[in-house]
Amino acid sequence: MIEVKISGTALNIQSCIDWVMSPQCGGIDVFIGTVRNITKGKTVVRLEFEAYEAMALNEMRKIAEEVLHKWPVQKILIHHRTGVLQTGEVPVIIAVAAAHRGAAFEACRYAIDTLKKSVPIWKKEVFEDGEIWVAAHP
Amino acid sequence: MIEVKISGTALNIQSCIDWVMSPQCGGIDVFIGTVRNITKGKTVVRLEFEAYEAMALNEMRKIAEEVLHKWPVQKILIHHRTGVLQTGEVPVIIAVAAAHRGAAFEACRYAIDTLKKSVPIWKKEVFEDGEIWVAAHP
Amino acid sequence: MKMSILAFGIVKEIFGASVLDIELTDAATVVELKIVLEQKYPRLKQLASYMVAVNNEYAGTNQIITGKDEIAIIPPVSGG
Amino acid sequence: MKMSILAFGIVKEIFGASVLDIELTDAATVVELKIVLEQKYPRLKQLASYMVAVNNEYAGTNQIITGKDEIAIIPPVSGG
Repeated sequence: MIEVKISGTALNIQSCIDWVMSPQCGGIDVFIGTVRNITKGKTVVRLEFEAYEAMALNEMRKIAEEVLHKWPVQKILIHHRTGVLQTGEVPVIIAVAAAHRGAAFEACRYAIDTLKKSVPIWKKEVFEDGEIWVAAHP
Repeated sequence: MIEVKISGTALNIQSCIDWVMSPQCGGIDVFIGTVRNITKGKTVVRLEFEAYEAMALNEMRKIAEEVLHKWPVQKILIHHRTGVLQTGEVPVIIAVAAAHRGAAFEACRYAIDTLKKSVPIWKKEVFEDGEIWVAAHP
Repeated sequence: MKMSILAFGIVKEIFGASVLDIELTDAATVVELKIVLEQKYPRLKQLASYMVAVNNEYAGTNQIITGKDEIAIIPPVSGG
Repeated sequence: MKMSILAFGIVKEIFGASVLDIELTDAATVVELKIVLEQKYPRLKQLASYMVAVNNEYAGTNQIITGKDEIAIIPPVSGG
């Protein structure tokens, strides 16, 4: 089973975990991204996330389908925030449930690594003295 | 920072995650074990976990210290349940926070793998027609 | 043909708008669109890279664009 | 010397108690303790393996046991 979501409001970690829990699964791996207060030595005031929503959901669904195809995984959930996030807030949650933990770990890692490469979502880091679209320039 | 705990009552996933979250960390990996309803084709009625508590906490602390030594990880939490657990309940939670996700994933995987080898906790699976101490016999 | 190009992230700033209306020859390819855009917005060439999406899918450079397609410019993604 | 041996998991069932009181020669080693126990409780030999813990640490087979030590029998663990 797959659930993907892009949300303009705070992600709910507990309800993500509740969604993947199932009596068939012995292991759940959850990745939670959080906004760091420092990046490359500079203080981050806030982050702004923007998504090409229809395509982002499309790409997230592709990742989830690939995971179900590659690993013996029962459930995968991918939630991503958009909008303005403060330090400590959660831009992304990926939760994977499998009968055995190896598959859960590998699939979760693969999902976040692939999301960062392919899903059309952009992050602007706002500092006290300027702002930057992450990864835009070489 | 390290937190280890053995608890006779339900583990609280959200408070475990809250404990590891910190503004220095960009990635949190959480492993949640759950009680499966089927093992080797047989229906599990319930599980019973027993710990040699002082030594188990000792071994859990050793794993956590080893993790902090081996990976650039800020925080690691290991909580384990004891007593009677029903299907769907959570015997173990391991949460790891790091600046970068690679370390969080690797450290979390290492911690659960090592816990299953070295921490003196025992699981009895109770079926409709009998019970078994897991791993006791070849 | 008249096309409306969706822009995201830094490309929105380069275009100065989230939708750019441009005139494109009929049945232009993705690479032809890129040439047109880079002539008008040379800052695109300073990006680490950028992709074109056609109807919510990453498009190859030789893919042909039709008037009904939804076209978007995808600068390097940085979600997660 | 009189020792109280802590038992866990299946070993509790083998001993029929969670604490076993036995008589051990002074300064016995871990392996000597194992021989005494296996003579009295042959079912121990059917386990996949078992360890002895001395004062909350896994002990090597040649470690010497003193009267003040906390000794526990650790059958194969299965937490997590």
